[in-house]
Amino acid sequence: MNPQGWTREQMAQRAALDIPDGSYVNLGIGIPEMVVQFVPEGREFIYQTENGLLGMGPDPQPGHEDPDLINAGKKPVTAIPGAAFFHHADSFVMIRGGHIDICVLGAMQVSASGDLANWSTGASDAIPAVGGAMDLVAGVKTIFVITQHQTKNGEPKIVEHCTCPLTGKGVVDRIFTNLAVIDVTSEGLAVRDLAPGISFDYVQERTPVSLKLDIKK
Amino acid sequence: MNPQGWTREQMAQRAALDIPDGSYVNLGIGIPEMVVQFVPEGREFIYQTENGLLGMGPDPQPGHEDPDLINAGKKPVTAIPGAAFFHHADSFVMIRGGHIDICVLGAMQVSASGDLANWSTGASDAIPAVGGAMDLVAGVKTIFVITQHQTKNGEPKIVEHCTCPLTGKGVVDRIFTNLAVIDVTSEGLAVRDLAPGISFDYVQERTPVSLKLDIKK
Amino acid sequence: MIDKTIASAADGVSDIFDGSTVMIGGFGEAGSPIELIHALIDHGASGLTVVNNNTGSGHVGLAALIETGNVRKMICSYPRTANSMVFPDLYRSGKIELELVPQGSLAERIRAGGAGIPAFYTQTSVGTVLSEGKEEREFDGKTFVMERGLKADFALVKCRCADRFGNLLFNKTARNFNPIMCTAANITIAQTEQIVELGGIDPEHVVTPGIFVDRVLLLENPAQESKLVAEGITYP
Amino acid sequence: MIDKTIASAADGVSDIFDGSTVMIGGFGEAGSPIELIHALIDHGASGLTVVNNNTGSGHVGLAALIETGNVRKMICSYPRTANSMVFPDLYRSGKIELELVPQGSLAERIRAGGAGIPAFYTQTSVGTVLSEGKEEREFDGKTFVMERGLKADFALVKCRCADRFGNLLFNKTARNFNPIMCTAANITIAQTEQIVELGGIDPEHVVTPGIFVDRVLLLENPAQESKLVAEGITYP
Repeated sequence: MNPQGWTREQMAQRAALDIPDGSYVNLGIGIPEMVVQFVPEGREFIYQTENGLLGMGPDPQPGHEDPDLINAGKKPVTAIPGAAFFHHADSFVMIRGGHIDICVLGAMQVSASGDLANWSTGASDAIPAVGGAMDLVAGVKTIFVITQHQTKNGEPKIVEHCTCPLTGKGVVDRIFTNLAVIDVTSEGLAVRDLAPGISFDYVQERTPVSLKLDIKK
Repeated sequence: MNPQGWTREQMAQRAALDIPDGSYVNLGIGIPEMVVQFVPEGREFIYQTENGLLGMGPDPQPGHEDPDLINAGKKPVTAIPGAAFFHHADSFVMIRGGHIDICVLGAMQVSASGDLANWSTGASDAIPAVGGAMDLVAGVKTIFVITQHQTKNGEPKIVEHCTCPLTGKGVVDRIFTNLAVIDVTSEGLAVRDLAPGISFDYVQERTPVSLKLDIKK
Repeated sequence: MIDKTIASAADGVSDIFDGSTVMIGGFGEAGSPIELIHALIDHGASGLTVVNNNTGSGHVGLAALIETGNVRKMICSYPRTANSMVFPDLYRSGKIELELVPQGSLAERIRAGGAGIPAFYTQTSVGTVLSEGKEEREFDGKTFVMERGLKADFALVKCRCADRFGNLLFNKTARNFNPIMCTAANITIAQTEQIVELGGIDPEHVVTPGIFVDRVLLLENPAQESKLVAEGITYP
Repeated sequence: MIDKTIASAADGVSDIFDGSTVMIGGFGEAGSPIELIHALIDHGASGLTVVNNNTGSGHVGLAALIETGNVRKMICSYPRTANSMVFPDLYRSGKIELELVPQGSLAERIRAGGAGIPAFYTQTSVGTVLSEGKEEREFDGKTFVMERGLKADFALVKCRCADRFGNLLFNKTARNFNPIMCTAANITIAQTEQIVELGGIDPEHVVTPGIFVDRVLLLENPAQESKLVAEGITYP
């Protein structure tokens, strides 16, 4: 048994498996950015980046980076055939108007009721910076979160109530951790999948919120 | 003395004289449409039509009409070099955001305080139709009105208070009639110009609001 | 694979249900998706609320749709034009409802609907009968009226060029309400004079990104409303 | 004749006054009008309120402007990035004010400012600390927060191509905030890599119509912020 469960890449790949063919997808910074590498065979996703591109493609070849063609994390990207450029207000029409199907975000904390905290530790000396996170959770139909199950110090990231400042209340639909895939449902958190060799009890021991095992195969 | 004063064409030409070089101008339906023919020597105006064109040009040559290139009155027009097409929301950003310098409109009635009525007689069997008139008077910096001084039945069109439903309150800046050019000022209506052979008294007799003669030459 | 092209106008409108709100692009005949409207007439949903700047002309296109009696309510800014008889007659006889909205407020309400904005404030119509019953509010010493965002179940639009992702280009002033209606409808059906390969539309030139479009119908030689009217044609 | 071209960056910014609100285009370095910002540093207006998504990087461009101490307040969504030290230091020492706005609300507030909309409602930030002190209101059973339109005295933007009417084209994701800032400022100054004759820009492709632009400066080879930062360059 590997007590670490899925790697970062495997978490991204597992999340990609749950994205339906033809989805319009926005990817947050960090592990979510890796999702772009794992489009399942036979599916086509269209990636939106909120700084003004629909149809974001894979990373550019080294030496072909264009400083005017970047993603929301300000990293160089490419544009696929059939892409479109637009300004920021039009970009957030897509996001805030409910046109993006799925957004995959990182998290500091997710609560049992789907509250998300991912923009600020709330520390007094921190420089607050929110970017598009609050717009995405408010506007996108389905919110996926990819996160380590615990912090490096072994603190839980799935909690009864978030202690960090919220990004949005009751916004998260599904959580992909290194240990499990967990849905936020009206009856509480439901484990839908477990990493190879990880037991439900192992996950529950590391989660201070009651989980329900409900794997639909 | 010609008791009719200026012709329709002369009214349009007189209004064009008061449009500064470089102005962005929207023209209403009717006599205002004629203004486009009378750009004074040495000036350049850019005409906006609210159905999505900045840089409206002269009428097309017969046989060159394009049903997809029309003005707000749904008449065929042309586009000048340097024109731009855009959708209706962007078009009304120009109008409602205060970016158009001058709008020239027709009128049923104008009041002493610059109220304009030009969209509905208020008759019970009329089909109400407003188009962009209320947006234009609310958003454009300067509103010119071109109108006959009186109705065909000799009723005044410049009145103390409008009896027709308003398009906007206190919106008109300058009125070009067949008899005179009249400014709406905080001290009342001021005659700035008279048609050739028309006396101030002749205008005052046909206007049920006290006028002030204040021609600045 | 994403391929939004459909085979027929009938396929495009087949799920438009009784009581739907349908936005129909165009300003007069420019940009009016006349073939999709005719397919909707054939399909025959009743109790529709239709959003368009006008009410059509003659007895084809939007005017013909209204003439079927299946339009319960029109939301528009200018319901009469030279050749519009259908709407005025129904309106005078009390058989159709009218919500009259200033043209710019109509456009902004549609954009707001597409942008997730339930309400906004504007100076347009303040002090007129068209602001009656609407909330007024002061900002920075000026009076504004609150207008609500407008959404639709379906939008029918006409464009010049499209690809299988649903990216759209329009033709001159036939652009008008079409792009914003694409954003405000749950399902958008576009008829296009041309379909190109992916990449055939420069990403810098895309007017409506495909995310706002659900179905694309190739209609290479669409009818011109004013010609049909001049020929005295009626639909169906 | 309408000719909005100007001879120098100094001419472009010469009337920016103390206490102005200045919108500066760009998302990170993409679309950042670095030469116009440097001209503003040379010009030296104080007490500025600056609107930008970020706060610049290194000691050039926006970061350099902030470093002069002439920026009283930043309105932005993401004031820290990999190479931004200037703003964080000033902020921690209480020498600069920050109004933090979600990126989409910032974009929509700027568009509203340009569109004559003093306020609108959005779901973004409801239930978070960023909605504190803002009016909340229910529409159709959901809670929204009221955001105000945002205007500026000046906008500094960067584009790829322009003509003498001020029509603008941008480059890829360097478009970002630039077009909406053009609409929201009293005076917009655009630096462009190319100026073409009237008609050289297809009217179907215009991104920013000239009505929103007051001054156009040709700057064929603009500096790239990240290169200046990598070279350790500081301005002035």
